[in-house]
Amino acid sequence: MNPLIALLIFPGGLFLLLLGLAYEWVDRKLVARLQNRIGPRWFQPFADVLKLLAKEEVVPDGANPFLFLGLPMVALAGALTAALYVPLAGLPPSYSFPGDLIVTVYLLSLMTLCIGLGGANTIDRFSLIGATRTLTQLFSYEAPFLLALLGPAIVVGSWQIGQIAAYADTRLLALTQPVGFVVALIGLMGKLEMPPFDAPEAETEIVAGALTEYSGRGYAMFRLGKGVELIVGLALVAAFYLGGVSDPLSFFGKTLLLLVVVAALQSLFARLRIEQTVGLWWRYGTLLALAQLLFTIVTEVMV
Amino acid sequence: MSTEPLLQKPELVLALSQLDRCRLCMAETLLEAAKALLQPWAAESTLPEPNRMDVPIPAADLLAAVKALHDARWGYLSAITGLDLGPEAGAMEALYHFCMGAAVVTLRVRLPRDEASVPSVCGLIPSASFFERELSEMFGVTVTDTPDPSRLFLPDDWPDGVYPLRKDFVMSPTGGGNGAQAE
Amino acid sequence: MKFATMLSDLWESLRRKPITQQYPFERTKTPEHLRGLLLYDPTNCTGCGLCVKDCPANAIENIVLDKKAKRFVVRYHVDRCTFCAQCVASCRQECMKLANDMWELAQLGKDDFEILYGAEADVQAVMASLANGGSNGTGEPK
Amino acid sequence: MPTTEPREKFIVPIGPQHPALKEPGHFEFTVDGEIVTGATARLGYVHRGIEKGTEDRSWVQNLYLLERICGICSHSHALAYALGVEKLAGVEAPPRAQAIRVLVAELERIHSHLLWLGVAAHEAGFDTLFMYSWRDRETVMDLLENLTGNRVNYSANVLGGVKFDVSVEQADAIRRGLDFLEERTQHYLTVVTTDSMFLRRTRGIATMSKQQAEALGVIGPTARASDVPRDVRVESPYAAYTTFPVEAVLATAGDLEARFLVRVKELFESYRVIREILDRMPAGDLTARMPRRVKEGETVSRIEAPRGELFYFIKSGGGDRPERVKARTPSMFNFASVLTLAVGHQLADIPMIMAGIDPCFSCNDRLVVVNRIGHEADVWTWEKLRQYGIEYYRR
Repeated sequence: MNPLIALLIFPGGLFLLLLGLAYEWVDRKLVARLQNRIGPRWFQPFADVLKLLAKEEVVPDGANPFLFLGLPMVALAGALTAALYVPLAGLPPSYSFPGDLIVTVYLLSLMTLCIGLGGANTIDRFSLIGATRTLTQLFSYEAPFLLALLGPAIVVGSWQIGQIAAYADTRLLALTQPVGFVVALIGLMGKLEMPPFDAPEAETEIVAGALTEYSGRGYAMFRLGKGVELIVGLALVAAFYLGGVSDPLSFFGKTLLLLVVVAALQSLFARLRIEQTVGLWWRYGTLLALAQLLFTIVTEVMV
Repeated sequence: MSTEPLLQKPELVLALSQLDRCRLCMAETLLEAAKALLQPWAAESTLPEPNRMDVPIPAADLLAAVKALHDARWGYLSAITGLDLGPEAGAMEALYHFCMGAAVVTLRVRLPRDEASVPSVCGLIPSASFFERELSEMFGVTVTDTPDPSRLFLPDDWPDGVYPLRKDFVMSPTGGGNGAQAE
Repeated sequence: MKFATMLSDLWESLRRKPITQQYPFERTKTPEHLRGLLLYDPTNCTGCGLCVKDCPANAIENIVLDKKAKRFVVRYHVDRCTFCAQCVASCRQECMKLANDMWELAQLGKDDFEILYGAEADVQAVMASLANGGSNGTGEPK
Repeated sequence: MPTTEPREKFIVPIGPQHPALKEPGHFEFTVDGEIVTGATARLGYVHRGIEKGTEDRSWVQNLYLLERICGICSHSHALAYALGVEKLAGVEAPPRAQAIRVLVAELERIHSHLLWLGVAAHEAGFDTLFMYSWRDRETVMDLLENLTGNRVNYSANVLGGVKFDVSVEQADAIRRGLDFLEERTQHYLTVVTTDSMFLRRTRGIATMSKQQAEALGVIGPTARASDVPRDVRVESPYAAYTTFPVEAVLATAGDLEARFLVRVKELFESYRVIREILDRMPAGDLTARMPRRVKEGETVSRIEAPRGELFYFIKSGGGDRPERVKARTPSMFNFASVLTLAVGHQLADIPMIMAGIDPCFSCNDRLVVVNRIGHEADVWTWEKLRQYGIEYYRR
């Protein structure tokens, strides 16, 4: 497969964007069905993005236009490059080098950073508040999420996603490191700002949070970026903890299973205020992740 | 029913504790209590309905009357109603309704139509400021030293001096006042 | 301090069909007391005009062609009517009734909202006079 | 602030347009240093001049004008007005009509409380509870449509009685609907009182002590949540509440959770009363003769709307049009008194008080422009105000 096609069509750009939207639809449909509603039609996310692309992009005054237009592109680019290092659709990662786990997690949080900066760039009160919340939440879930992903890395003894995924292919690490699995899953929900951690975009309090001022192409790119982030996050957690994603069937099966769990968790809880989320993460999230790491290191050293 | 002793005067300690089922005589006892409280002005109080008592009060004594009811914790100020008796009568009324249980005591303050003014009761009952603002913007009654004299309901560009709830306010056919206050 | 109290709901709604009713395709039987379009039959109407006076929205006009011969035509403005059924309560001869099956009353043009009730001949007469005379929309019977 | 020169007052504006605000209102807190010295609001964005409108409509037409003051307590307004006019005209509606009026009033209370439960849950971000409570609210709206003919503006009243009768099948339909609702309300009661995530958002927030509630004259469920037994159905029963008595539901904590508790428990009270009415529905006709001109006189009519005491003052000059109809709605009263609760509090407490008043006014995430002496006007985000409040207390 020549790299251009790999990059643009199959496991790379177009396929990923469409898969991201499809997963977003599955998520919205599941949450709706859990709330006894019907939920959106199958092509609703695609229709949303098409509509947004057709709409005019308004740059509000008081915002630096270069930054305002550039941030969505950087965000989408960050999410897409993060997808390069992750095993997608049953294929091994298209590119991997030692230490790419840290790079992937950083690229994903680059996207949240862009959303925060996008919000802070304007003078609209709602997006200012949304931006501060997005950034506070970013610093709160980043540490536990990364620690939870380090668990399997230590067991495998390498920081390369490809190798970890290959090692974890046959072993169900979720059984050996259950706490790490739970923290990683909850961390993923924090990263994707799903309820109960959706304070940054609490529609009853601050309209759409940091993205209030965005419209048209910019908003569409952020939505696509979120879809890709959902895929990458699910693929990472599935590859590490649910026994690898070496063939397409197990990739789609496991990620959809995780999506069902996440959707159920989403519709179960009320939204936490921002200082409660931060408190929850630093008290329980980090401690649990550290305990799990300690436990793994101790067993690693002994065995 | 807050049953701590309503009044300090011994002869008026009402046996509120044994709450009998007949509401009407309950209301009467409450009205008696209120009448005792408003002694100096209650001389010409009337009972339009079994559970209602109207007490005409001159504007100057309004604060004293409200203070009497408030200190004895007789019920709460439920509403202030503005009443325009019409340009011919040349008078307006501000009704202060106090409610406790089934009894309603209305303090009626008669005001001349042109420069009607009434003291503010917000000192005693802070939450009355909404009612006073409505009274002043709808009837043109100036409420002296009310904490917030600004408008409550009417839009900012509503012409001054036009009071919609007065009888001689001309409603323009398209709805909304055309500002013609046929004085 | 229980944790996921709504879990039973989620589990139960997974097994049940969503509650949303797809309106144009699924229709439920309208309740018996539903207040829909006004129906008027002039047989025992005396032309007293109580319905016109009591209607809060001035939606009824009772055009009296001939009081003795009891020839009346009611001009009913569907767009003004609020379906409160006060006319049904005010009319002592029970000529007014609100249908409980006619409630999809959207129209394309504004003039479709005007309905003339009455004997066939009277309606034609009023239509003719309306066409050229074009009486104003006020409620008092002519 | 050790500065000595006179402190001018600063206005802290909280704007009218806000996504969470169902009814647009604008709030301004005048702040002297740290202490809130004045709090006021600017309503009127949906003012339609209804009281002036009543003066040039006949007694019968006013019934339908006043019914449209508020969507979810339309029957309360019509009932208060009808009872007042009947008192003026010296007409007594027959017992069966009174019982049906109370039946529709209680059904409307269920409708309004379930709606508030959903909106409050939505405010706290608990969308699943919002979806489920509004799904169950459909049951009571179907019952109302089946009984009265309309889902919202029921127009059940006519001066002197009611328009329709309750047939046996309708009574059974109501009983079945209530059984389903009672089981669901039991479930919501457990959710509201035990769900840990939800309690983090409601327990201990905007607490109002009994003395504060009495001093401020708060009414309705908000007062009953602070153990102030104010319920017009109990104090001065009207219509059929004498034959079907109601007990006031009280809670003591006085915080947001207590307000949830009171409203959900009141649902059980409503179910009980409705079942009682259906079992012992008095016989008799539905309306009494009502003159078209009402004798001269004034009257006060008070009833218990879902949000508190609704106060009507009606004056008739003997003609077929009222001279003056004054309707004082419960929310205006509740809101005015809780705003005065804010005065004297720390600026730092404002988010909690505003969040607790009534979810549809909870604007706890607004930008606050605070300029204090010595600092130039700096733009505080609400979060900064909240953090400032937290540190302020830690010092």
